[in-house]
Amino acid sequence: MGGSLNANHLSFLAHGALWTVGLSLIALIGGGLAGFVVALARISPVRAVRILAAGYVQLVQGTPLLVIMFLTFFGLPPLGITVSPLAAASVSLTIYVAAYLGEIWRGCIESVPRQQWEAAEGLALSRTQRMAKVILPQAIRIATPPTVGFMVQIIKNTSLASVVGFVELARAGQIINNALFEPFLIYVIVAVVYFALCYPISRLSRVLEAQRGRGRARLSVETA
Amino acid sequence: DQYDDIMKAKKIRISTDMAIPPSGMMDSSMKPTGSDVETAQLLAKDWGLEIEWVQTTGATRIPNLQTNKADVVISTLSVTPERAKVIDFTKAYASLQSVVGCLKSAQVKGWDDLKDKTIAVSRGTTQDTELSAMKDRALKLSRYDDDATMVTAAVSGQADCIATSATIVNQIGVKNPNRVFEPKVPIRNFDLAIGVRQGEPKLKEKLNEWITANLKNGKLNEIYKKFHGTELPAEMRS
Amino acid sequence: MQQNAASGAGSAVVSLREVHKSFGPLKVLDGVTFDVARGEVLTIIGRSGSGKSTALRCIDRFETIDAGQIEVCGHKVHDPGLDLRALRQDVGIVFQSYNLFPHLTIEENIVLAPSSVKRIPKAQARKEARAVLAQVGLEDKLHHYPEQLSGGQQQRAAIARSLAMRPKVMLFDEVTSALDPELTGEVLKVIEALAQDGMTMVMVTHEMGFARSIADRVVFMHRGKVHESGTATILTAPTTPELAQFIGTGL
Amino acid sequence: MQQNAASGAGSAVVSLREVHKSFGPLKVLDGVTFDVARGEVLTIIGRSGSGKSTALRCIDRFETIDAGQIEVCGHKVHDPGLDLRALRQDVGIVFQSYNLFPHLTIEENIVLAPSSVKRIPKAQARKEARAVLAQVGLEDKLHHYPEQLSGGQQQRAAIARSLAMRPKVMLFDEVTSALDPELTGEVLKVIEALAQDGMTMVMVTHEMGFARSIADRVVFMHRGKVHESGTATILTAPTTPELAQFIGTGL
Amino acid sequence: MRINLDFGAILERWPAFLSGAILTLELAVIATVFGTVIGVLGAIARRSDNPVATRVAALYVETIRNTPLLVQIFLVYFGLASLGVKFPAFTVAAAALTINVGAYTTEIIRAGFDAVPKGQLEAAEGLALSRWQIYWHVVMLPAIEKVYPALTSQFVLLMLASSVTSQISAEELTAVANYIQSDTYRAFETYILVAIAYVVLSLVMRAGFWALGLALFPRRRRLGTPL
Ligand SMILES: Nc1ncnc2c1ncn2[C@@H]1O[C@H](COP(=O)(O)OP(=O)(O)OP(=O)(O)O)[C@@H](O)[C@H]1O
Ligand SMILES: Nc1ncnc2c1ncn2[C@@H]1O[C@H](COP(=O)(O)OP(=O)(O)OP(=O)(O)O)[C@@H](O)[C@H]1O
Ligand SMILES: [Mg+2]
Ligand SMILES: [Mg+2]
Repeated sequence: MGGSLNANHLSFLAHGALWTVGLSLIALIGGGLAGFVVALARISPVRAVRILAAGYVQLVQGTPLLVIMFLTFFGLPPLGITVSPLAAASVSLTIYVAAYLGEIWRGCIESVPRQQWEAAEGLALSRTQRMAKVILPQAIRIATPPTVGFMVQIIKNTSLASVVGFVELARAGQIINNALFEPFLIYVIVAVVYFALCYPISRLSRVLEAQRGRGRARLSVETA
Repeated sequence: DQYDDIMKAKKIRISTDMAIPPSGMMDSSMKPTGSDVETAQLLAKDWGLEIEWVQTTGATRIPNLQTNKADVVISTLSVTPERAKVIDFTKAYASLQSVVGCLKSAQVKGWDDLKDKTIAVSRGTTQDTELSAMKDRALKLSRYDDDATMVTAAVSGQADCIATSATIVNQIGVKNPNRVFEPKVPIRNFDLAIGVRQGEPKLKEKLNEWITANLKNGKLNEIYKKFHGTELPAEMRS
Repeated sequence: MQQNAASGAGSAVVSLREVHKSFGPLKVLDGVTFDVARGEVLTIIGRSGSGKSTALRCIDRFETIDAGQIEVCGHKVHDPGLDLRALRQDVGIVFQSYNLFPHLTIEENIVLAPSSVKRIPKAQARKEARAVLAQVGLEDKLHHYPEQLSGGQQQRAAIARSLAMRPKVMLFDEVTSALDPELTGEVLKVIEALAQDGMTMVMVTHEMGFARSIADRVVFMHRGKVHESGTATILTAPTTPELAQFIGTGL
Repeated sequence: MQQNAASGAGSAVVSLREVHKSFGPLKVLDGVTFDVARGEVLTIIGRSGSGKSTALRCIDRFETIDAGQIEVCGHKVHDPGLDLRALRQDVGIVFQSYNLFPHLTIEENIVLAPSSVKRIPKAQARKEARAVLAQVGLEDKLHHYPEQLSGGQQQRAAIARSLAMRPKVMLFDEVTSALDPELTGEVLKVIEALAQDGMTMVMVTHEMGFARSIADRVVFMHRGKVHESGTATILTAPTTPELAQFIGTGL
Repeated sequence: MRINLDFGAILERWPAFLSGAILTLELAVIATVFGTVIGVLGAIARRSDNPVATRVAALYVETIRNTPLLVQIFLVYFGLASLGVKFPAFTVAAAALTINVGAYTTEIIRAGFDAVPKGQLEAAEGLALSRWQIYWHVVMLPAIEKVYPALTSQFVLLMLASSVTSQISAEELTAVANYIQSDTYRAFETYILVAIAYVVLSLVMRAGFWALGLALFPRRRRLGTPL
């Protein structure tokens, strides 16, 4: 107990940060793919699919990620399914991210004006072609800020994987803090590392937005 | 049978929370250390086994055991009848001596002097349960998620007193020389035991034998003294 | 009220029979019946809000009808089991509000449907795009985005986009409303050329001059009904007082 | 090229002097000069893309100009220190694409500016809203939302919204393009009544009939310049070949 | 495997659960209300012509969004106390959550502002409305309407994230659950109940947002477009 921060602590934190990156990648790739399916299911022409997808989204969005992780990791073995911590974390993050991204993307797809759908329909484009060539390119522009906003939250939320035994960045910080009792120092270091992971993504979003934002509306009233 | 399985595998999976000093923590080279850690290492050595640490947080110690992700839990489990309905406990291998510690300068002699003081505890620990049960004493508790945060509360002045082990009370003065704490009011001692999944009588029996032997030969007392600064109660050592 | 019989339902490419359509309590189409023969140009005129756009949208199944029958190029449009894409390969529509795709250049707007629906090779589709754009006098705006075009330019680009699909029937909703006389004249030529190639066209317009010079037949809609119809001569010699009044105030 | 002198710059309510404006490499206004006297109705005609809308937008400072001077009701529009809101209280503009506020009913659209800019009490503003709506024949759509209206109805609602501010100068950008002859006639009457009340109006239009019947003066724009201008008689007796060609192809 | 679920011991403690749930809801409501205010002001600052306002707003958004909520809460609670400024845990928790969600809301509402068509702004300017009148009458509602689902989700996320305030001794739902969990060692039962409680809370919040949406966006109500 006690002592001061040394190189071992820092390498322990770095190791934790690697896990944070790994889990984030899993969450974003798995959740992104599944989220796309959820978004499409939410606007499916089949009523049953829409209702099912809506139920999924409501349920998952209402449950803390921690609980989802816990129930996947500890709740499945009694049912005869053994899961490794990595599998449990991957599955939970995918389930969770898919619900949110799916919902965000649905909103963006629906915000493309109805006339655009009609014009595409009038040209005899199939549903897939309408989606891919007319609606999605326009929806992506609207979707960039909320998607990035959520991605950044997910990077931080991977810390909940400590419940299934991962020692990622936040948990590594907690363990060191409990050895050193230096909360300010350690939590500021942890915050800086998170910032270093998240900020480039936020930046990227700005660049993308600026690129796509040709002819963007802007108030030009000069009076106050 | 769990015991046979362990012996066959030559490996024991032990679940210990590494973020609850001085029982489980990391040393300066980020190796597990602490009284529970050394107890586990002693057990493994005596039984000729290799240890596989199962990373756990406070909340997942028991589920790790129940879902067979760990063979035993050695992680400051204190025994209560409520908890004994869920897992089995061995006999006590150590005891938790806890106190209410306050500023050295504070005029605290007994429970009555704690009335309008904010007492920090670690949420869900036996100290928490014990003080929460003292409804008639009208204590002002504030609960933190772990010991480090509780200590921070005391160091920063968010709490006037803390209820924990004497070892941790002494930490505060080290962190902030302006706020030196000392033990003021003793709370009852709690037995700490090893947690075993229910329905494993052989494993429990073997562990009990091992604990009895090592209490007698003083090895468990030695570990305890090394990390907690005091000896185990005399009646345990005999 | 009078209603000229259509030129024989057999040869009709578009045929509406007693079509009814309401928006909530508002009855917009109240038993509309007319036919359009192959190669014929039909213009629909009528007051604002009389249901012209709605009738056009029903023909291309952008609105489902409450009662009646619509048949277009052999497709039963009123049938819930209709093959929508087949219908729309045969029918082109140009909307009142252009509806160009803002994220695509004019060329990409035009090439999109031929290359992805008809699977025409990109290079050829581009060549054809240039050709239809030339038809409407916009060849220099090939690589512009819709928002960089003036209103009239956008409207012509939308016409070009529909033409590129070479449909059998074209539906135009007030396509000349943003065009000046010179361009209107050009569009008129385009449409006449199309008619000569045997294309069937239905156009909603409020420009009587335009209707007069292009229409084989004129349908005057009033309160959701076909109130009067016939050759373009009805525009100079209306038989109902409503049409007389409608035209009378014109310029 | 010829250019009739304006009716004396002193009495001019709107005056443009050698106005230049480019979009990137594209020169849209290339030295435009004209005046509009109080109570005068000026129509601007010209091919699509000739800069008509741009000229109108410059007058209300929706585009800043590169060179030249614009003065409107005493406001120096080219001056960077211009009081924009004062300018816009004097000038009303109706856009080619209506731009009604989709989240407000027609009544709310109209009441918004008078009540929040001019601080007219809500009840009175509502009464006036009803009056201007009646002027354009839309009194029954008071509580509808813009998307529930047909194109022509939306266009008239946009006119009513501008009128409700009782500006000194009104700018209209192709406001009759979605109107049928009957409604065009109605709007014509509205505009004539406004002119009689002394309102100054500038309208961009591509309907020659409309220009002929309403304009005190006509400006023909061609390639970013005022190519010919004069009374409405130039529409029947053009002096430049370009104007002759422009009108000639009309219907 | 031998896990016998027995909710009896947990359900007995329903008053604790209830008070935890109420505290969670209180935190969520406070942070939602003030977070919206911050979000609107922040978005206006982000889109303003004043470079200082733009920079300050950007700095706020980036700092808050890119660092963990726990650290923010921690610094406010213990940092201020170290300087001798002590606030109750609840006050700090509510304030930290508000500051946190305000940053996300700023970004979301700014995106909504951007989505208002240029023609709308020009029409409003043409009617001589002032900058603030344009924001209030023409930009705000349509913008918020466009991003309403995103806002709803963000505030539900915030409600779920409020569990970290247990770290600074706020006795919200997760804190109560952790206490009961370690007192009884019935982790499964506790987590299942907590999951249900959070789902119920989130449905309550969504219902609230839905009702508010009906009041805010009468056009949606009249034309029956789903929110
Ligand atoms: N989606 C809708 N919901 C409710 N009413 C509608 C809808 N679409 C159109 N209407 C109403 O139906 C009537 C007919 O509309 P339509 O667009 O067919 O008129 P139109 O003849 O094309 O008029 P215009 O010449 O002005 O374009 C109008 O009164 C309009 O308000
Ligand atoms: N924001 C812009 N960026 C680039 N080019 C533009 C922009 N706005 C207009 N233009 C171009 O300027 C030219 C003049 O446009 P303007 O809208 O003034 O034409 P117009 O005379 O009103 O035509 P129409 O009768 O078709 O409405 C057009 O060639 C148009 O493509
Ligand atoms: Mg119409
Ligand atoms: Mg124009």
